[in-house]
Amino acid sequence: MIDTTVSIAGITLKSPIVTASGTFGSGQEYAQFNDLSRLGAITVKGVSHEPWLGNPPPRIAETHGGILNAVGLQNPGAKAFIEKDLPFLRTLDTKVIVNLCGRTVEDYVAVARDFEGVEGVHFFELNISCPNVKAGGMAMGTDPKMAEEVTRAVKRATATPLIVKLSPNVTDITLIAKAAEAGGADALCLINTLLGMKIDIHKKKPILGNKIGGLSGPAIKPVAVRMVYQVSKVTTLPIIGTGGAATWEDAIEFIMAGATAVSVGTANFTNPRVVTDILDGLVAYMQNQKIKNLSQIKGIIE
Amino acid sequence: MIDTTVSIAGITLKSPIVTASGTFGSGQEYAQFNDLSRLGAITVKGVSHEPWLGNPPPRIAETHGGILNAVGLQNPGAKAFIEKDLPFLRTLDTKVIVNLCGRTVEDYVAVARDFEGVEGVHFFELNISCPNVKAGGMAMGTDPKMAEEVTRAVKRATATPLIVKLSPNVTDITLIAKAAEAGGADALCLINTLLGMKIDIHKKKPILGNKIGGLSGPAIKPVAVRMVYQVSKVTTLPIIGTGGAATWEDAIEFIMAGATAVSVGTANFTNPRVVTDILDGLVAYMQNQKIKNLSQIKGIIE
Amino acid sequence: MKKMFWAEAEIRDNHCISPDIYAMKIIAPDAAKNAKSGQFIMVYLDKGELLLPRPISIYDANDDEIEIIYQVVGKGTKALSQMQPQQEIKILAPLGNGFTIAPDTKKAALVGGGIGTPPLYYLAKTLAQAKISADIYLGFRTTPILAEEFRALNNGEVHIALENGTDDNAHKGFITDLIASQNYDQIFSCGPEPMLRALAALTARTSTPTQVSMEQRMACGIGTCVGCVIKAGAQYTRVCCEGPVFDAKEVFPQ
Amino acid sequence: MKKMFWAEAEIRDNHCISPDIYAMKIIAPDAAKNAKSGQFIMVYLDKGELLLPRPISIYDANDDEIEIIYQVVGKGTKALSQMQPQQEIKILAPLGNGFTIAPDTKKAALVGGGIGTPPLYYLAKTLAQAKISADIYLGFRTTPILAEEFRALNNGEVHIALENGTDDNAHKGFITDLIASQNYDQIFSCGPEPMLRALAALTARTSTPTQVSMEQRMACGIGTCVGCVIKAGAQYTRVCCEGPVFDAKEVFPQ
Repeated sequence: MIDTTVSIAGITLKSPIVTASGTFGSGQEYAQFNDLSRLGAITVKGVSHEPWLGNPPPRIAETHGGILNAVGLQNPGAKAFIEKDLPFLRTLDTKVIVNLCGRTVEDYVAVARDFEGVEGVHFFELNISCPNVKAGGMAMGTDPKMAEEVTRAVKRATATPLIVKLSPNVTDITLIAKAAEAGGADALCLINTLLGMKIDIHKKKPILGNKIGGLSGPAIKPVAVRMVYQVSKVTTLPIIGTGGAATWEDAIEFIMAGATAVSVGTANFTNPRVVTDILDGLVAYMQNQKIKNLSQIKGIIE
Repeated sequence: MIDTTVSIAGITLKSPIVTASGTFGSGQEYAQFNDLSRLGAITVKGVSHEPWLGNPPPRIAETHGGILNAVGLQNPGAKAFIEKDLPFLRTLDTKVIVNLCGRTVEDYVAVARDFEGVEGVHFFELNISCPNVKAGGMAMGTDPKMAEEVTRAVKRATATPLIVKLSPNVTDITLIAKAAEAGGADALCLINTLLGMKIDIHKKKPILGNKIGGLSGPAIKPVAVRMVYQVSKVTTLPIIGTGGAATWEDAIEFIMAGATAVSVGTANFTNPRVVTDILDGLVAYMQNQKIKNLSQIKGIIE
Repeated sequence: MKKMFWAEAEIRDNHCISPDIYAMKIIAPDAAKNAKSGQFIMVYLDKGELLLPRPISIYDANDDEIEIIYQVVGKGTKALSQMQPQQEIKILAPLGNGFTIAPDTKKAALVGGGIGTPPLYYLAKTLAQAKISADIYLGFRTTPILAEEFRALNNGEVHIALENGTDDNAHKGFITDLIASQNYDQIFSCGPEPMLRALAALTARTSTPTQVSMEQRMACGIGTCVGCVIKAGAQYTRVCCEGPVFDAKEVFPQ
Repeated sequence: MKKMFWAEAEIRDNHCISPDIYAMKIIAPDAAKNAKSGQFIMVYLDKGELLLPRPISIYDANDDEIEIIYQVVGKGTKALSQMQPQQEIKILAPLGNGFTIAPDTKKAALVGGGIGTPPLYYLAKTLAQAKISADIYLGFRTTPILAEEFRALNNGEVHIALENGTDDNAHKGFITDLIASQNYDQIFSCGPEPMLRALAALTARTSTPTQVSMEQRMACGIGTCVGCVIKAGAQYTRVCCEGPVFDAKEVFPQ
C-alpha cells in the first residue's frame, strides 16, 4: 500500500502534486479534464489588495522549450477573488494556496488581512519574485533583508501558514531562502521565472509589451532542480519545487533534489491533463519501486 | 554591397559570427566542414597557466533544449596550447580569441604573461564565469569588486585587447559589466552558462560527476538576449552576445539587443556546419533587407 | 462555464488549398456538436521545443467533424501541415464566445481579410440556414481563398478585393472601400487588425453594430493564464474567454 | 587529423531485429570506405528539444553503406527507430580510433555484451578476411542477438551466455566465465562496464593484450568539447578521440 501524502506546515496534502500560481486559474477550467481532488493543492492566480490592471499585451512569447510571460499579475483584487473564485475552490476536496502579491510591505500585509476570517484558504504563498512587477515583486525577492522583512510582516498579520516563493534571479538563492526562514516562513516555493526577452526581428521590437518577461517551462528545469537542491541543504523548511516540471519523472527529480511537493505550471498549457498524467505516473512508479512513502526518496541526492 | 565586418577594440572582424570557447576546440576539427576564414573570430578552449585535470565524468547531460556541461576547463596548459594548437590557428585568415582561466588573480596574470611575445593571439577572453571551477572561476564573476580587480590586473599585464566574459548567475549583471569596464575591459562577452543540475532518477544521483554544471543551448537564449539588452544600455563597450544562438535569426536577435558580435557554442554540437549556415543566412538577410552595415540594426531595441 | 472537450482525435483530411494554407478535418463529435461560428480550437503539437498549442478558428463543423483552415507561419503550423490522415491530434474545443446573431437581424455583412476569412464561413452557413441574407466582403493581398465556397451558399453578394492583385472580377484596393455599412443590421468581421480598425471606424459612422474577431498571442486558451489580453476600454480583456469576438466599439473606441 | 565526413545521407533500411533493437543502413560512400571496425558515427536528430547527436557504433560497412545497430533507450533513439527508408539523415563518420589488429595476431577472442555486441561484427568480418581465427563470446541478459551472423562468418567458435536465459545452447551466467584468455594473442571487447572490468581483470592475469571499447555521455564527438572523458591512469581521456577503443590496462589498471 503506497502513501502519496506529504505534509507542509502540519497540513497534509493528498499528493505532492500542486498547481502553480497563474497557470491553473482557480481550478474550475481544469476540473473538466482532471479530478482535482487528487491534487495536493491548487495555487490560485496572484491576488492583490486592490485590483491590478496588469501589463500591456502581448504578454506571451514562445521560446525554445519555454515560454515568456509578462502578465503583470492582472487580477480583480482580493474582494472579487473571495466572492467569485473561492466558493468553487471550497467545494473541492483539496488544499488551496492563495498567492499574494503587492508592491510594498504594506500591500502584502493588506492582502493577507483581506482573508481574515475567510474560510477555505489553507496556505498563503508570498509572491516576492514576480519579475513583471516594477516595484516590490521581484525586488523584494532579490534582497535578503527585504525578503526577511516582508515575510515577518505578513507572518505577524496572519495565522495562515506562509509559503515564500523565491526568485531565481539572484547570485545566491540560499541567502534569500535563509532570510525567508528567519522571517518566519513555514515553507518555500522555488523557483519563480527567470528574466528573459525575445525580439521579433521582423518588427524590430520585443515581442512582449513589457519588453522583459519571466521564462518558464522545461527549458529552465535544470536551474530549478539545482536551486531546490542547494536550498534543501541549508534549510529544514519544506520546499515546493517548481520550474518546468512536465512529467512524473520530473516530479521525482524535484523530490530527489529535496522538494516535499512539486508544483506544475507551464505544462498545464502544453497538456491540460498533465497533472493527472503526472499523478498516474507517480503512483505507478511508487508501486513498481515499492516506495511506500515519498520521504524515502526525498532529498536522496547528497 | 553589404559589409559584414564589425569592430571590437579597434580590430576588424570579417563577420560578427564568432565561435564560443570550449565548443570549437582550436578550430581544426571544424575546418573540415566550414570555411573558417569567414568567421569573425575563433575563441579557443580555456587555457590556464598550468595544465588542469578537469572534472570527473560524466561531464555532459542533455536537458530539454539545452545541455549541461561540467568539463571543468580541462586543458594541457598555455605552453602546450602555444606549441600544439596555435600554429594551426595562425594559418587561418581570422582572428583568434584565447580564453584565459585561473583560480586566483595571480593565475590569470600568469597565463596572460605566458602569451608575451607569442604571435597570433588577437584578443584575450577573461573567463571569470566558468561555473565548473571551485575557487576563482565564477566566484570572480559574481562579485563586482573581484571582477574589477582581476580585469585591472590582467589588463596591466598585457597589451592584448581584453574581453571579459560575464556570468549570468548574478542578481544584476549590469553591475558586473560596469565593474569590468571600470577595470579596463575592452569588450564584454555574455552570457556564460546558467548553473543547473540533472538527476538520474533511476540511479538516484546527479548525472554529472560534478553534480552541478553549466546550462547552455537554445533553452537559455531568452536569458542571454535579456542580459545583452540590459548590459548594452549601461556600457559603451562592444558586446559579444552568446547563449543559445543557433540560427541566423538568433544572431540578428542578439545584434538588435545590442551585441556587436555573436558567439556560437552549443549549436556546433547540434550541427557541425552551423556557423556556415548562420553566416549564409545573415548575408541573405542583409541583402534582402538592404542592410549595408550591421551598425544599422545594432541595439535597435529601445 | 462553457463546455469544452479534450479530444485525442483522428485527422480525417489535411491538404493544401492555396500556397501555405491548409484545411484539416478532425473527427471530434462532441466538440463539433457544441461548436458555434467564431469559436476556435486549441491544437496541441507533439513538438518538444514548442510548448504552446495553436489557437485556430473553426472553419466549419458538422455532426462529427471540425474543420479548420490555417496558414503555415512558423515551425508549429509547419508541423501541423505535415500531419497525415488517420494520425491522432489532440485538441481542446470549442473555445471562446463566437459570433452572436441578434434575433432581429435581417441583413448582415461578413467582412474577412486574408487568413481571417475562414472563420466567417461557418457563420455564413449558419446565417444561410437561418435565412438571414448576408453579403460577403473578402480582402486579400494577392490570392483569394474560399470565394467559391462562399458563393455556393448563394445567400448574398460576394465581393473580393485584392491589394496587389490583377483579377478583373476583384476590386483593386482595400475591402473596406466597398462596404456601405448603412445597408446592414449587423456586420461581422475577422482579419488583420488594421482592417478591423478601419472597418470599426466606418461602421461607427453609420452606427451599424459590428462584431470583430480578435487575435492575440495565447497560452492556455481557457482563461487561466490571462495572457491573451487586448485593450478594451480601460481594461485588459482575454481574447480566449471574453473573445475572440468583441463588439467593435469595445476594442476600437472612436 | 583523421578524415571524417559530414553527410546528409539517405536511409536504405531501418528495421527492428529484436525487441527495442534496430538495424539501420545508411548510404554514405565516403564514410563507409574510410570506416574501420570499432569506430562510431554521430547521428543527428531532427528533434528540437534534443540537441545532441547520438554516437552509435558501426556494425558493418560496405562500399557505399554504413550499417548501425542500436537500442531504443530514450526519446532520441525512439525517433531514430521511426525513421523510414529514403528519408534523409545527417551523420558524421567515421569517428574514433577503432580496434587495432596487431600484425602478429594469430588467434583472437571477441567478447561482446548486450548492445555492445554489434560493433564486434565488423571486426569479426575483418579478422575473417585477414584469416585470423577468432572465437566469439557473447553475453546477454535474456535474448541473444546476431549469433547467427557471427556463426555465418565461420571463423571460430561462437559462445553465448545468458544471465537470465533458458537456452540449452547457452551458458547460464556471465560470458566471462567461459573465456580462457591464455589461449588468445589478443582480446577485443565491447559491452557494459562491469563486463569489461571483469574481463580486464581476467586477461591481466594471463597478460593477454586486451582492447576494450568504452562509452561515455558525449557532445561533439570530434574532440572539441572534452566532454566524453573517462579516467585513464591519472588523466581524463576523451572517448571520442583517444577512444572509444582503449588498452584495457589503461582504463582498468589492476
